[in-house]
Amino acid sequence: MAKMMYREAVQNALFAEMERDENVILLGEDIVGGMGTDGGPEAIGGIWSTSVGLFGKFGPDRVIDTPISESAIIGAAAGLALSGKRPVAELMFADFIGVCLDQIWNQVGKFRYMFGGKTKCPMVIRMAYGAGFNAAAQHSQSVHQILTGMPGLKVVMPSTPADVKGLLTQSIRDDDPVIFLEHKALYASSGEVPEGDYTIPFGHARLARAGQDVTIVATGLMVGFCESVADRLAPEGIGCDVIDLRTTSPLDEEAILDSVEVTGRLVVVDEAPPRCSLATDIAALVGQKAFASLKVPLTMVTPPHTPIPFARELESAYLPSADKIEAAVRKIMAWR
Amino acid sequence: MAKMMYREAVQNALFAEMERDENVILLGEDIVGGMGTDGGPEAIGGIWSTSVGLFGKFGPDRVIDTPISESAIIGAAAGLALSGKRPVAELMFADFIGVCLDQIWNQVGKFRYMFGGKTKCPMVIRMAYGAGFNAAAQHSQSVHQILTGMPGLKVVMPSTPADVKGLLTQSIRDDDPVIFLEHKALYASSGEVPEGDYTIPFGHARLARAGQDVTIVATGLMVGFCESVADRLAPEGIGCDVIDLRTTSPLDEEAILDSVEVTGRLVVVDEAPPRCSLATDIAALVGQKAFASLKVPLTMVTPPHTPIPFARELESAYLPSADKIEAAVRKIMAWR
Amino acid sequence: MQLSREALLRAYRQMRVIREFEERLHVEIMTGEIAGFTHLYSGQEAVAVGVCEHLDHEDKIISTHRGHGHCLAKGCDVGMMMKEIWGSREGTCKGKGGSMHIADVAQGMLGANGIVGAGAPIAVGAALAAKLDGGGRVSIAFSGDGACNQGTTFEAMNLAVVTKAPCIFVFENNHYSEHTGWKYAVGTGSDIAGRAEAFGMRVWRGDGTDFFSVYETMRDVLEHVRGGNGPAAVEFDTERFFGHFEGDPQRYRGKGEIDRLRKVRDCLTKFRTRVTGADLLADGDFGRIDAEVRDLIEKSVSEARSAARPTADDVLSDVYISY
Amino acid sequence: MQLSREALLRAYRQMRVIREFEERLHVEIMTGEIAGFTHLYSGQEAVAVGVCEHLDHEDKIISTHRGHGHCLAKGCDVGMMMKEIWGSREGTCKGKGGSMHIADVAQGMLGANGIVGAGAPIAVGAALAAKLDGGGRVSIAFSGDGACNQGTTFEAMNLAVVTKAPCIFVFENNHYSEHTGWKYAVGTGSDIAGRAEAFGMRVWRGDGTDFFSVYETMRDVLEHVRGGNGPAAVEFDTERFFGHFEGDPQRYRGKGEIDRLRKVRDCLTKFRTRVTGADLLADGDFGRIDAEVRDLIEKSVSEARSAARPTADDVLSDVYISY
Ligand SMILES: Cc1ncc(C[n+]2csc(CCOP(=O)(O)OP(=O)(O)O)c2C)c(N)n1
Ligand SMILES: Cc1ncc(C[n+]2csc(CCOP(=O)(O)OP(=O)(O)O)c2C)c(N)n1
Ligand SMILES: [Mg+2]
Ligand SMILES: [Mg+2]
Repeated sequence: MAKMMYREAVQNALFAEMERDENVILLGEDIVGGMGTDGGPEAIGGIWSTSVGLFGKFGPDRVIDTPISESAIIGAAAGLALSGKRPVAELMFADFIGVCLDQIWNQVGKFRYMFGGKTKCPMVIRMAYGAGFNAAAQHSQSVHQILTGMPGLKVVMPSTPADVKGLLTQSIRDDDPVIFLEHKALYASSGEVPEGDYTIPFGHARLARAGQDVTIVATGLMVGFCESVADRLAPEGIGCDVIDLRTTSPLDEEAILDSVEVTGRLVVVDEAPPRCSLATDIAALVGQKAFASLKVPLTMVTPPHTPIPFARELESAYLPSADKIEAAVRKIMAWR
Repeated sequence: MAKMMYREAVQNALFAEMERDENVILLGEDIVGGMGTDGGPEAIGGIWSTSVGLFGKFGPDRVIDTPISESAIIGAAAGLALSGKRPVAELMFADFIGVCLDQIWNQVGKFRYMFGGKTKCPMVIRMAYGAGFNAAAQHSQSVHQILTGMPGLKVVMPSTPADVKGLLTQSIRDDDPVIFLEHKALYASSGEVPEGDYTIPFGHARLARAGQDVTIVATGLMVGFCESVADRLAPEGIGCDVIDLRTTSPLDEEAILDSVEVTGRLVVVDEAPPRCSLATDIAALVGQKAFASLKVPLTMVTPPHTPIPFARELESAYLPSADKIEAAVRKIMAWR
Repeated sequence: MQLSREALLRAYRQMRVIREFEERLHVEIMTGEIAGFTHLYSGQEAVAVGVCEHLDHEDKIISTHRGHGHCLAKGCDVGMMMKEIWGSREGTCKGKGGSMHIADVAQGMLGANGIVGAGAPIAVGAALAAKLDGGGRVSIAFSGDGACNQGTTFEAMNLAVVTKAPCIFVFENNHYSEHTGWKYAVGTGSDIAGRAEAFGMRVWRGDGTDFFSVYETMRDVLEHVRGGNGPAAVEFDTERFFGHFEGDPQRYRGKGEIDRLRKVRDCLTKFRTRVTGADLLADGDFGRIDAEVRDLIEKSVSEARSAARPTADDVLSDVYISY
Repeated sequence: MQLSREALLRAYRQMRVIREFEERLHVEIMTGEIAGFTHLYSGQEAVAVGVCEHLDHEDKIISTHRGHGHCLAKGCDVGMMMKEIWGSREGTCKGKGGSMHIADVAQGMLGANGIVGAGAPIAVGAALAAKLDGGGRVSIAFSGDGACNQGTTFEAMNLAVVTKAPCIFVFENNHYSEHTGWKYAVGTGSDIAGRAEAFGMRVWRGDGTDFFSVYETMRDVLEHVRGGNGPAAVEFDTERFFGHFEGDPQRYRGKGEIDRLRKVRDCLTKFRTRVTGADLLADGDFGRIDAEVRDLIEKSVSEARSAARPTADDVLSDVYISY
């Protein structure tokens, strides 16, 4: 085990996979930094410092800095993947899927199906998502709900450095296109990461806390909030199963349903806006497939149906928090 | 009352609003047709024939044919709207939001909020959506789930010619940005349309059929399927409330919840893929707010989690149908 | 003209296959048997063939909604393509893609594409792969005079220049994007290549109704690009003999335009005139090929008509490799 | 140089306000009091002011993530902007937008914008509105040397040419997009205007560290565009004195680069030298303005610091006009 930051785990997995397989190619804006400047290349190694040292080690053919043109970046990654490479494209901010969604949605996600299963498109699109930096409406969004809804894509949302390592390694080795969502506010968090080579299979949730009374389902930054709620409530005898989904597509339905069958209570915590979201997805799953076990109404803790505001007070009011989650749990524990 | 086709109702509403308000401006690809050709302008009037005659009547400054560049089209509409006009942009196929989503999502939908409520952006983005033409994975999609999830946008899905007229008129007069989704397979359908000027307010569902046993919620093409299921089941004494949402954002929560309080049974029918969808949205709403009334599991009838296939057999197997809806209703009527 | 007899026969045959394929579809579509939207390539054969005759399966191409010609020229199987268009389970894409999504990645054909402008960025990626692998392979993006206005096409050109990707942007100017004239939609009036040149690459122009013009132009382009000089662009002036899609009333055409084009801008006639004029092939050669191709297409249609249909279960496969 | 004394004083003052605003923010941001990402405009003042001094509130501009300079030059209120950056409820956007989203549509300022390349298409729409209304109004899209590679910018240029929209694309080449040099990212090497020209419009070039160069260039550009000749583009060569965003370690800069730029490429110094050299304004004039501006900024900061904070309820308003 080694203690490292979430962002280091990203770099670590990229480094190891690039060393292991020469077909792994990175591309994105400023993933090198300093191209065409007097300071020279490798000035930054990605604005999240997730590709530091990779250009120096693997050179300009495998670590490709690009102009600002996200459609071209994702398209180029798709072309590389169709040609036998394993590209890892970085979008910098998840909010930028708006300028390249066609390539993600209508191209990459559909090649295999449209072409009758005769090809594969093994590529990873990494992007930083989430609020917490007062970066306002265009640089703080969660987009997993949009991408999870798109058949043909896999969607990964690690919440710990160890999961970053195992899931990113799996993403790169996976033969399907994978969206890899890194939460900005987790980059500087640290944790133990197993040494050496390991992968975490997709579609297997992690039980972050175990309890018998309420099932709490979350991803990314929200997982930590839920864990602290579980820890707060445990002394009172309220037991929370905190399920960290790890991947939203594929989804570990079994973990959720098994838990709700025991608890009879569901709280879904989601950082995305509330409509047509992962929160509604999980709630609907449970309302369809574990209805008979349900003791109380389905419960969602999400931001309101608004864009993300800038000011500190507004952003905190907007985001789910441990307090809001706690209140939701208490409310359903008191139901009827 | 006049009998007209759904597509004629679009043209009719556009014509009337353009005549009424000189600030209404249309733009899009081939909405005129024949620009820069020997055959000359107005060769087509929109590939769905929804702008026939408008160029001739209102001229090139108000009916603007554009190159293939959807981001520029939506952006230009946004700039027109911020400058006091009321643009109506046409995207031709809803699937093309992939190449211009940023303008819809991060610009148009957020101006008012980001700018602290000091401006408005009154514009309509019309697009043809939906399957039924064997147009395969990139020309058949439903996108309301993506856009409904985006705060700042309103989303309208008319199912009849009369609703097209009233809702499109409202959309053009509305001061917020509106996504207006026209189902391809309904363009040639006809129905009675009231004469003259009328609007249908947003957020008010239409009760297409009334019944006491099951609440069926649907939009667009699906509404007709649900109506026929209601008609099939009525003689057996199974009464269906068929709720045509008309707008998915704002959503008429009350109509849905009131109905489920009576029926205790919900079937949501949705043409979009099943994950993070409008179907899950409605199901989650009911599971949260009408839980105590629910007698049976929440039920969704949707396509599978796959892209849309081409061949006739495959597309029919993919799409919800009256038979599948009927089976779903029968299943919950027989539950326990 | 330094082409061997075999090469000439092959080029003619390739163009004739495309023509026959498309003309036959035009007829079949009217019967209502074929589903979906179909965009025919008749009139532009010289471009697809003049380009692809220089390539083998290790070179990549990516196409557009008007993809049949590129697919055939790049070596996709005629019978399987016809079956695909008929929606058969035995088609190139098992009936899941249809006319707009025919692909054969093993042949270096990265797919027809329903989204205008989507191909160019993908071609840049394939070119980057070729560059990594060495060996002088190239990747070619076919685009129309409409697609050349899409932001993705511009981005792709810039990225190719920046990364010195061996990518060739082939613009087929058939003068229409759907129902709109290129003089209106391309801001530079009649100049698509000139705009590409300003992105920082060498450009060429050729007559897209003349196989020899295309073929010879592409020889130079390919020499340049295979030689490691980065991307290039070519504009071929060509003609579309049918409507934008099957069913297009074509009110935007000038009076008698199509008749005139069929008379003076038909690449097959031009080829034949030139080649017989130079005594390289004889009438009998053409007659033989024409008959052979007619049989081939006839056979492909009758087989497509009776080929196995997909079943409901097929909807669910091929979304993921593992899930 | 035909500017009146008043105009010169005003121009200098505008540039000084921007400089002081930004230099002060640079200091304040280090204390951690200000939230979010902030991109400073110091070094480029001559562009914003040299352009906007020709405009009034009926002309429109749209800006970028680096928006403070454009906002100030176009007449946004200094105090309200500072409050916005501080996240106050009394700010330009009630604390909802922050640095990257300051807008004042009534002033013709259509907003800073966090998405690179998003502004250009919107500017085309504003230009179309101006064209409809008659009266020779224009709309201006500010873009950087990075944004000029984004597909949306290219699409906007083509659409403007096709629709003859009175739109001006002002490219501020400060040589960096984030941490990347423009020579790398712009495929045409050092030529942004040349590429714009190939889209079919007239282009100009100017020195973006020299107010007079910008001002005079823009006089010609505006005469052309207000005269109904369609769009135009201008490239101004300029400099960014701070990092891409506040916090940028700037390892990509050459040794001593910023010191050198501050010495030889400072638009304020250049202005002062030229204007005093020509005996148009005296040292006292500058001193007075400098002091006045320092006070103005001081006051705006102290007011921003104590201005009303938004409350949780404010999250919910301003999403829709009616819902
Ligand atoms: C992004 C996108 N916008 C619009 C369309 C609709 N469309 C399909 S083909 C076409 C015209 C393309 O013109 P061109 O590039 O000249 O190709 P051609 O049809 O002449 O082969 C249009 C507008 C589309 N498929 N995708
Ligand atoms: C679509 C999009 N891609 C990337 C970014 C991240 N980003 C913000 S500013 C910037 C560089 C912009 O460079 P330039 O246009 O030269 O403007 P400057 O920063 O020099 O003012 C980048 C890459 C973004 N905000 N939006
Ligand atoms: Mg064309
Ligand atoms: Mg720059």
